Amino acid sequence: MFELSKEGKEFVKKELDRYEDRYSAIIPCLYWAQKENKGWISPEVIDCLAKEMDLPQSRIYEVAMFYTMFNKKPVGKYHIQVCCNISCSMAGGRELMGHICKKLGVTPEEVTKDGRFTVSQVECLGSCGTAPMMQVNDDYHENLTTETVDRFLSECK
Amino acid sequence: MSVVKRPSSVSQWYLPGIFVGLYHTLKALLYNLSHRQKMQTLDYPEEKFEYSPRFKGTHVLTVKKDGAIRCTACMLCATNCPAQCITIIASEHEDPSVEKFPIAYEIDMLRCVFCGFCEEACPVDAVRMGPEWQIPGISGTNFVKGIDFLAFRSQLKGGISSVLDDQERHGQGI
Amino acid sequence: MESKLLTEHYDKESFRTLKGYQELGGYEVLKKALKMKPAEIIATVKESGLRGRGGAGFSTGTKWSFLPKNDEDRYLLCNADEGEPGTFKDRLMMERAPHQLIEGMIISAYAIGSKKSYIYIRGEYTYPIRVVEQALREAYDAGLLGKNILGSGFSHDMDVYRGAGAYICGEETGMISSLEGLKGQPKLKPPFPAVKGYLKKPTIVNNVETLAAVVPIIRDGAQAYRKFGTEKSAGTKLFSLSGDVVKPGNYEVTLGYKLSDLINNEGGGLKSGRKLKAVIPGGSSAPVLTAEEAAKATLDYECLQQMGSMLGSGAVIVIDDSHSMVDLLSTIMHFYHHESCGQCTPCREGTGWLDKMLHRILLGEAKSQDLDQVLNVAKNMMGRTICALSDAAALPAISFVSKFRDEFERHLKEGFKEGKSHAQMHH
Amino acid sequence: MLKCTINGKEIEVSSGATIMEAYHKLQEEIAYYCWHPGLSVAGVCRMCMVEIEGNPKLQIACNTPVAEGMKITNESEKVKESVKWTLDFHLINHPLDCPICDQAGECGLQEFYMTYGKYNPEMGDRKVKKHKVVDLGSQVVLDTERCILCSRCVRFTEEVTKTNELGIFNRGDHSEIGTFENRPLNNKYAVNTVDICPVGALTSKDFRFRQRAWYLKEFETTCNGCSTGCRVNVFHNQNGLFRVKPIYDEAVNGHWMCDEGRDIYKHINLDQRLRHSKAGAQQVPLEKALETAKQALKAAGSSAALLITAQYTQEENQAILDFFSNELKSSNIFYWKNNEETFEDFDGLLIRGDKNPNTQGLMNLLKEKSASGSWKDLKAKVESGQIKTVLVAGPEMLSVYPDLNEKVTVLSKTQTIWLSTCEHEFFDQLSLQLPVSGFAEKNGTYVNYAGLERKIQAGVKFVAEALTLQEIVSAFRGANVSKTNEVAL
Repeated sequence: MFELSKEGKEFVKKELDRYEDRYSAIIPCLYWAQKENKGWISPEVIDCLAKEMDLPQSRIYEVAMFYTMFNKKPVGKYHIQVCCNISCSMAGGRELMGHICKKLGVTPEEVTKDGRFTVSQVECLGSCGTAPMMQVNDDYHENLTTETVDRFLSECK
Repeated sequence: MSVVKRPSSVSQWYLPGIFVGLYHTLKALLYNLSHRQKMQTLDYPEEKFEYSPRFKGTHVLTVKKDGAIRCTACMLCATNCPAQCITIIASEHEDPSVEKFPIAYEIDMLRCVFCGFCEEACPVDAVRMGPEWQIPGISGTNFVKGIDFLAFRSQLKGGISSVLDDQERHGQGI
Repeated sequence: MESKLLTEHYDKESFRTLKGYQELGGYEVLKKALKMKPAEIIATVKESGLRGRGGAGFSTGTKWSFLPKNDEDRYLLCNADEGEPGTFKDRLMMERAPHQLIEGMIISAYAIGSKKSYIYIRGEYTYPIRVVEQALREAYDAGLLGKNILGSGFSHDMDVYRGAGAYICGEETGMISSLEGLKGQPKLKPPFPAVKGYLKKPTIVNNVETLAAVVPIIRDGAQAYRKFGTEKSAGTKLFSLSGDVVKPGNYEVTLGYKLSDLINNEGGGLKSGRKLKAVIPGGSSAPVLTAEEAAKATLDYECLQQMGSMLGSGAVIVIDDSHSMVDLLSTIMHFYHHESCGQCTPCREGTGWLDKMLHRILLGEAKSQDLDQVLNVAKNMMGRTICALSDAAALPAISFVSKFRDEFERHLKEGFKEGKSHAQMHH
Repeated sequence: MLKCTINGKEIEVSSGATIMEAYHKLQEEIAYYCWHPGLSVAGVCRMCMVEIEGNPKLQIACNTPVAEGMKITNESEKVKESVKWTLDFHLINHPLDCPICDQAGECGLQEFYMTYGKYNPEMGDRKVKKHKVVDLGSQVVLDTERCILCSRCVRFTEEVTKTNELGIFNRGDHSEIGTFENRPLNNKYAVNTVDICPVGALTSKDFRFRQRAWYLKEFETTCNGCSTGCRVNVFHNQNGLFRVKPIYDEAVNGHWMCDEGRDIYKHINLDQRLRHSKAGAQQVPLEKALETAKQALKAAGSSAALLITAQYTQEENQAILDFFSNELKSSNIFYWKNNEETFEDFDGLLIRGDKNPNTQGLMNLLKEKSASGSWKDLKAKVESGQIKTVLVAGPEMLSVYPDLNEKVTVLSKTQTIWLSTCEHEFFDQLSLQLPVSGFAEKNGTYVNYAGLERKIQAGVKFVAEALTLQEIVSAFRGANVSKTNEVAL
């Protein structure tokens, strides 16, 4: 059973009064809960949030399922999100993703056996000038080439 | 104006008519005795006449590849039937991909006028009019035939598979 | 003349901090604005001819004047969702000059009399969010926000709201729904946001660049701003240049600047040995321009409108002859299929249908009637939904297929150069 | 008031009304799915496009307010083409499993396909596969492939019952209606979502696969489940009653009805009915039973007692009370009040604790006859032997009378004539049982909690020997009640 930490509960209380409408706190609280639940939103997380925020589960579940940044499946320690939109695909984004998947030996959206990596294809990340690029957890990695990617993957512990 | 043709006097005599008739019968008898294979008559029931596929005879409930009957109990045949002789009782199937199937499908053969409307109405080719029409029975027999007779009677040799099968249907995305 | 109204000091590191920003003339305009009457500010903005920089290009002054005249409390929302493929200018502005945006927003809030405003930043921009939040803390500490700003009696609160990954939240009412904690699905119009927006209160939603442009307008006055750009498209704009150019990046040029100049001068021209095939002038939802049209095009609202395209968010994507238009259109259709919010039937089912058809065309398993079918479906999706995403999906499909029909036909006959596996990986 | 013309017809609507309300008022034909008079406007199905003179773009009728002198049409070619395409968009991912769908025959997609549909489907690609036969709760089954995402059911659980069980999850054409895992759709108005679902996505478990919609006839009557008296439609054919749906009624139930009321058809069907009069466990011909009852009551005269429940129509109450006070000159009239403790409950919407349709009506009549006896008084008199003969106008809905057993054991000691619609093995302990017709088999009036008159009509007649109280009273007065066994179906 997922249970929010103490400061998690304080955070939720603070967010509920921060906005004019209690519902606005759903997205920030989902972000926090996702961080505490190793990077993905499980039904238990939604149950716990619903009790904590006293909001209907279906509304929280709707928001969690709607937005792409809330992961519905377990993800690895490093969630590699490769952009394959227009400019990045012209700069070879998809080949890059194929290369990463082959190198890690994992299919997109799956977790590698050692639980370190998940590769997924995402839409435009607003960094088309520095194509091809990817986002790993919170930070952008731009102007990628297969060498820089390989070096990055080897550094990730 | 039309002139009535009267028969000639010789043909009105009694005996010549008999002999001409007997002559034709004997001629055919002798011919058939010598040419056994060309005879038109069939040695029923060992030989049976092959009706065309469009022949509207006793109904056949087709089956799916897995042996269950194809009918989904949608009642369109019962609705379209002018003699209202089809009664269907639908029920829930435990396999969610099948969902609905008939636990009882009965046709009252005495009421049925064999018009084929049910065959036309069926959206999934579940009921067809078969090539046979012999439904023997005396007053005591039950002429209301159920699924066992319509789908699995011996002449059907295990059931005739329907043109439309579930997997194909889903496969084509229709 | 020097056309760097906004990005003049972007290269200086200190411009991001409050102290650095104030040294270069920051927040002087705010002091000037607070002395002016709000109506006067709205008149100046309207007179300056400033039009929305986010994509619609609607005159900002006019939009502000739709607000009801009563004293009902109203909201100012900054649309920093920037989901339009090809656009990355707002990110640059937030990373390099958060205070410019904050100052512009305080002036705008003062003009429309709003006590609370939000900056809705897309969830993926974690670094810009940190920078803007830091800038907000500095502004609050310096008394530029909160109660009784600079002793002017006008008090205003500003907050950052982090989005969670949905292109549809770039649409005005989609963003409002997301701010209200619902799914980011656009709301029915009427009522328009200016009358009933965030929490059913009057709301003004403006793009980052639009709000930042208010600062030079109030500083130098409307006429000085009008000197830049053309008669109907006044001022300067940041263009996000990307694709097959030597130096992709953000460039601030006056409106009316020639597209070919932007590509060859600022962009450093095409990569060696390549020929220009097409240009997407205003982000993925702008109809594509062929090489000939691009040569004639100038970067302002009217000229691109006449050529059947639009300025949009100013994201110029250059496509040279090494890329297949079929592959690009399939990517765009996949994007819209993935991003449709699913409320209205024509868009929800239409984007899926277009995506599947384009994928089939990309794999070569299609006939030329399928191309007509794409046009037919796209035409019947447009103009029938709550928001413009169905138009944004249909317009590229129509422009790609009709302007590059021969390439599509050739593709159907010869199949895909890089072979099927490449295309399959697309899905 | 605003004036506008719709398809050439002049109409006047209140200001602020939308074009759809004008169409609704004019009963003019327009295609729509997500609009519902009892719910908020969603404007998502995009079917109700209309062309307004002077406006190049088609507008949706459900959200566009009427302006003075507006000329509106939805019969122009442009609108028909738009509706045809929007319907096609609805159908491209639809499973087309009409053979196994309960909604066939009354499905919105079929209905508008016939008037606007294009007859050659152009979508050759693979349809989106979603969850079928999803168990949403005790009453409702969901099929997300048939669902056209009009969000009526979601708005219902949000605005009417405010229980928020349903939501639309995921995005784009993979969106699906559903509930969160441990919060099934189990509120007391769940089956209303089945009524307002324009397609076969939400189907009722109770009615699942039991009958085809086009085999059912319907008649309008009032629900006798509780004292609210909702206006309902009862669906039936020769095999029995099958389901009950609400009818819009401004004064009492609006567009909705509760799930308990949906089971009121069950006790009318033959399997639960008392079909013949019985003396003890022995079946007795009707005439003989009536005769013995008449003699017993006449013999007891003023010492005969009447125990009456509030389950009968006003006319029936009047007849039986007059018979007792005028003919028998007896004032032993006792009112049987059931589940006293929850009598005054009210759930805020439609369900009331008082499970009798005509309490108010009976109270008025009892006050006239100034009879205030209750069950306790009758019980005392029976045990003390003062009363030997009791006529019981028994309850029609046995399920809401938990104290049935106690009454029967007490009354089995004396000579009791029990009038009942349904059969129950307890009644065999009584000296005489007479079959009485149910609410669906008689004309009459109920008076609901607020004193409003609620009409019921005789839609069917399943039990030939079942009489109404008026017929029984006229039989006691010697009229020859020749009950032919014609049965009206």
